[in-house]
Amino acid sequence: MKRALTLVLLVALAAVLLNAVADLPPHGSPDTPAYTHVGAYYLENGSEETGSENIVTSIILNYRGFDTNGEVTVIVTALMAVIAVLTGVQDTGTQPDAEVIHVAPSVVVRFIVRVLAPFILVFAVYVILNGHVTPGGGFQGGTMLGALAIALTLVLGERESSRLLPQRSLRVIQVIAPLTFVAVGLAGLFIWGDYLFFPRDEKLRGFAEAMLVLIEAGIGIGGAVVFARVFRLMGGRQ
Amino acid sequence: MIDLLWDNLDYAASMVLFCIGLYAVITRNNLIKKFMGLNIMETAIFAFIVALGVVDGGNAPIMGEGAAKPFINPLPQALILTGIVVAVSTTALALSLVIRIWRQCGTIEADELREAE
Amino acid sequence: MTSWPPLLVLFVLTPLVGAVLTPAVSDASGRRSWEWALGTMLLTSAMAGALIMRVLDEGPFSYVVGGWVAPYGIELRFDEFSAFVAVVCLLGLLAVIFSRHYARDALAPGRIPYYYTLLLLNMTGMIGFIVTGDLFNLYVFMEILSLSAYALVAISGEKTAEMAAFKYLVMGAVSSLSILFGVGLLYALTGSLNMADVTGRLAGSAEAPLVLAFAALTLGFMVKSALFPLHIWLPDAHAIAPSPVSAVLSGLVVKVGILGMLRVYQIAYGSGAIDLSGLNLMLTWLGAISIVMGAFFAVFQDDIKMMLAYSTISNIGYIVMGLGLASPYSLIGASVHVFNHALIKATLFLGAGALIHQTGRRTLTGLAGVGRSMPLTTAAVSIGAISIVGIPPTAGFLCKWYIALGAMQAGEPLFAVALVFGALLIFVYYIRMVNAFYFRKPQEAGAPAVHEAPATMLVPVLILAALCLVMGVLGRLPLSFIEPAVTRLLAPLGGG
Amino acid sequence: MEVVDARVALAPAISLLCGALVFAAADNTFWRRFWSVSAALAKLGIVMSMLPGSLRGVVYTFDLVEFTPGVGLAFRADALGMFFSVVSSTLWLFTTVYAIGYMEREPNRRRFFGFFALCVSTTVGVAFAENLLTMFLFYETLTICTYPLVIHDETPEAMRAGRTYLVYTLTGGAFVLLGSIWTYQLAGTMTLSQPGILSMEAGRTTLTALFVCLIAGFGVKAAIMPLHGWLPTAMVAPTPVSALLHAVAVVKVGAFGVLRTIYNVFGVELLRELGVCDWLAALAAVTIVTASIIAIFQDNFKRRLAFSTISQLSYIVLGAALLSPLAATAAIVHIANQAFAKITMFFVAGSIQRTTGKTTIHELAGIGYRMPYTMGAFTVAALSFIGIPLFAGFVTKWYLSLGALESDRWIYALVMLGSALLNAAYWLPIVYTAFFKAPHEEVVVQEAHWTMLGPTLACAAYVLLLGMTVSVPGMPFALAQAAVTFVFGM
Repeated sequence: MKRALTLVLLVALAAVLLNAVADLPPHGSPDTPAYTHVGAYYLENGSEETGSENIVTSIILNYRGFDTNGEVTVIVTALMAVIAVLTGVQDTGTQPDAEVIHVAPSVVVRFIVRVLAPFILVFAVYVILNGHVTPGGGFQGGTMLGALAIALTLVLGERESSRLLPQRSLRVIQVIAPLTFVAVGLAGLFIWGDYLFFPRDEKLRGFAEAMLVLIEAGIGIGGAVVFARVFRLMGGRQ
Repeated sequence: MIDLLWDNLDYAASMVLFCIGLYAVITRNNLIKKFMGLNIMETAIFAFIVALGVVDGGNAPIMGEGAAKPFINPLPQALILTGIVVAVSTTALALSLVIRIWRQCGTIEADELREAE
Repeated sequence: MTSWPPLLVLFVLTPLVGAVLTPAVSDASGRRSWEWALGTMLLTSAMAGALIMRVLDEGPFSYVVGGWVAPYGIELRFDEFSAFVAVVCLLGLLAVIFSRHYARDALAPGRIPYYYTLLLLNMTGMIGFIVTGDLFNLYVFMEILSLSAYALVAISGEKTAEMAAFKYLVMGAVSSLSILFGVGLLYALTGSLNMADVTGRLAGSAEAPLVLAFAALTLGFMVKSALFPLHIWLPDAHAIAPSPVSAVLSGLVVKVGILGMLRVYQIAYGSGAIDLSGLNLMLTWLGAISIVMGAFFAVFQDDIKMMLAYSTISNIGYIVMGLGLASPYSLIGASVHVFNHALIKATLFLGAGALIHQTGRRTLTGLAGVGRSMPLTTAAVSIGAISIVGIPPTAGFLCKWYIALGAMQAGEPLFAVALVFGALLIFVYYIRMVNAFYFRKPQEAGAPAVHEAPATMLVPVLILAALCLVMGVLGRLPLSFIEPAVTRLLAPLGGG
Repeated sequence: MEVVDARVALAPAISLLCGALVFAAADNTFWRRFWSVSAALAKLGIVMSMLPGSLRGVVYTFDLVEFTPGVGLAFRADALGMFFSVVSSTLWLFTTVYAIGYMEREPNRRRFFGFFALCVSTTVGVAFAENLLTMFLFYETLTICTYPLVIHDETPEAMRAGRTYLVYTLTGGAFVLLGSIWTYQLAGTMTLSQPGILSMEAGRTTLTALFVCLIAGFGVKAAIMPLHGWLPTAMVAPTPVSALLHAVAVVKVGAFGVLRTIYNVFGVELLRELGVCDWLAALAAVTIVTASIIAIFQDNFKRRLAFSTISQLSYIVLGAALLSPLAATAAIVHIANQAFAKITMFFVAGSIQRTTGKTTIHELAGIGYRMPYTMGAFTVAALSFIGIPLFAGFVTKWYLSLGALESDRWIYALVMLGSALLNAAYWLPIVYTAFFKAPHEEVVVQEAHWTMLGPTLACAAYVLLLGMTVSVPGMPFALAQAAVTFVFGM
């Protein structure tokens, strides 16, 4: 009954939605407002103004850098939330943690992960550092790093895998992404007078690139730590 | 109407996907499945926004040698990159809540949980 | 100093940095977290003060991040509605102060640093949401705000906390998506994300997508602000959360939806591209129903925090009704109530938190006679109760007056009747509370002696209660700077 | 002539201060009494110091705060407000002294005297309110402040009475608020300083609805039937509270509100045109007669007093509703006449209860021998209510009847006559029982403590004075006439 009712309602909703999107500016046309206004400006001037060949990156780090600043805060928020939810309390319920079954991964899996690990690492670093010329960037590379950490956690024993994350400085490393972002932004503020300002003239281009790389590295490492940490927390580890 | 819809097929598809996701959120009893429905909805919206940037015959917006116009609108892509991270973050939190609920109550079926309350 | 442009962005960053560093500066059991969070909030509040001084001096101002001019870069904008940050900072500060003893006793020790982190992140999200002038940036900060809010509900350790948080999360995520969808549609129609730019470019858009865009935005913000019938997540979440969090959630977080609505109105009225009278009519009705339903459900609650949670739904009803009536007076009333209700509800939730903390009971029956042992706290809560019912000369009266006047002005006297008599219904349950505090004998004779709450809890509650009175008497203060904003908002409609 | 003078605001403020000091004095009996009595004296002093000026026609005003232009807290002591405040501050002094004696051994005295002071503060606030908003503010605050007094005993019965009281009065308050907002919307102002601010432009239906709204709001406290339900139940409160509720504060505020509505919001001219006052007058007449008839059948002393109050209050409403200058004089003067006579009776009832523990009328046989002064005072009040010449009540009845004839409604003169007979029917038996029935036990003269007896006799004296001369010290008939001159534009 409930399902049928839901279905009817959703069909009605779908009709409304379809009716509305049908009237949108035509898909794929180069004359839509979406294409001709702000987007066109980026395509026109992005490469020149930001020194980045990848316009998506130039939007993420330059034009809309503040969004990305918020974005790294969102993942840190998620990490803090997961830590707050999953740690610090004794479970009173019916399902003891002991039921988590530890099955040793097969030899094949272990071998392949170990062999691939260095390659994944190198590729991830490449993706992070080359974000402004090729597709990629901090998030993409960070995800790879995080995936690597997760894979290693699965094949290594508890003791070994716990060394993947630096225990002593973890409380700083896990928030390194927003911290680098803010630090670089503030550098722009105090040197040139605007938050997240990157120098645009040719002489200082190298400096600007260094700042961008710093941010990318921060996002990459910070993202990877967050992914690894969330995974470990969900598995009942610290 | 149908012609217009056919032209905007990408948009239409994402709307349908959105409704499918919403259906799952409303009708599924299992909390994880409920949340998967939400993920479908997220994907639908992301697909919709990314589709806004598409230009017929467009190339990836990467300048440099050999790059040829027209380029695809880079802004929606940049936005959705952020959107995806937000979605991942929400999912992480939702899953950890589900884990806690499982440990506390021994079930993640919505109706059984309501009874337990 | 006050006109130094980048102060606006530092204002958003201060709580952010403070938040992410909280676990690093404190030890595992949360020592030093409180001091750190307090310092952060003090600094943030000082900045808020400076910014509000500036808006009073010069009117709205903006700052473009990274030197990229809008609409290509992200613009932060501070206008009269943004003055809500004053209340955000004040409540945040008081909630942090209140938490010193509360968190130590009510939360698991390992969670304490993260509790403060999340609280500060919540502030960050709220401040960012309020000062941004960019639609997508608004979405990003809204998500910081929402994620931290979900976690803060779950953190309390109550038995059903996770379930309440999950419910809140699903509703919240759907509403966020709805908002993102609306933003996407507006982008498709205008090619811009900057609010001012979007406003200027909306005219002449196709009607169906435009209506859908505003519908999606409104729907999303209405869920966030728990308007009936989209309120179902609120009572559990607000009642189960730790009391300082309840104060922040009920006082501030639901208001984010309202502020979002005000932004939507700014775009809609400013562009003149869409006729909102149908939407307004719906909001007026839903607001009226919210007032009555919220009050109705509250009457049957014995749990004091549950009661307060339902009363939030009623009060959101006031505000939404004021928005829907869309006459100058009603909009002034609604905007002012956004401020005043935050103060009032925080008084009530923090006061209730202090009572629960000291007595260990949270039902009205259990709290009988507590007025004798905790006279100051109960006095503060009573002032809050009188204020929320809208008895003059407290803060709550002003909004009731203006919204009812606005209803008359809009030629809808029946809504004024609904408002005034809805307030009576609300009184019924607050009088139960006051009766329980003062005029009923404690149930068990052998109950352990109860003492007045420690200073860190008492002082915030008393400050807030005093503000409830002061803001009633000095009602002119918020009115004087809301009025130009409302006038500007309605100016494109002509007349007003 | 209007003069800005802070004394207008000081008069309500001083009782507020007194309330705060009483709460601060905690359980120290001396300081509590000291603050209560000195505040009562100070307030009477302030009001009296304005009286000479007021009699010369000076109107004192003071704007406290302004929310927005035209909406704010403002005070204004015109003739009508002055008259009411003189009555209430005089009576407050008496009641305070009486309450100190009466409440001697009661629990929660701090709460009692604290809220007691606040009540009077709000009453004077209503009297001096310059606009409807200020008036509403004090009207509602009065409700809140009297609630703890009504449920003072904290018995289930008291709690129930308190609930009834709140339901009635808050609903009334809601109507007043609605009416105020509406008035503001229609007239663009809420001031009570003009003889009417509304005009016929608003339309007949709207004005009628607004009139009903405001009268229903104020009528709850003025206990016009059928809005009187709270009054008899609220009798469970301690006697000084009943006295305060019935004679000084609550009901008078309601009646005063009706007067303000008729004279200053609508204005006599407009109401004559509108014709709604005929209905109000009829309702008042019905209330006068019905309440009196019910009173005859009450055996509980305080309940009989309660129904008498309901009946007497409608004199004021009737006087106002007749829209003739003479009736208006009667209405205003009756504020004082009813107050003094009724408070005397309550003091008597309280004294008897405290001294002998008796609460019903049939127990009172021979009480006149035991408490001769007290019952003497009672007799004076009773004769006043019946309307015997030389007693205060006669003045009211005389002018009211004249007013009825002046406006060609002789039926109301008959109502006055009937009411006099009914009053005789329920007051004289008490006098008879007290003095002429043989006492059940041995008679020893045993009066109440002087703190209770003194105020009783003083009030009875006032009743006599008010009936015999128009120049009673501190109870100026001239003020009432000035008010009437102003509202009728004579």
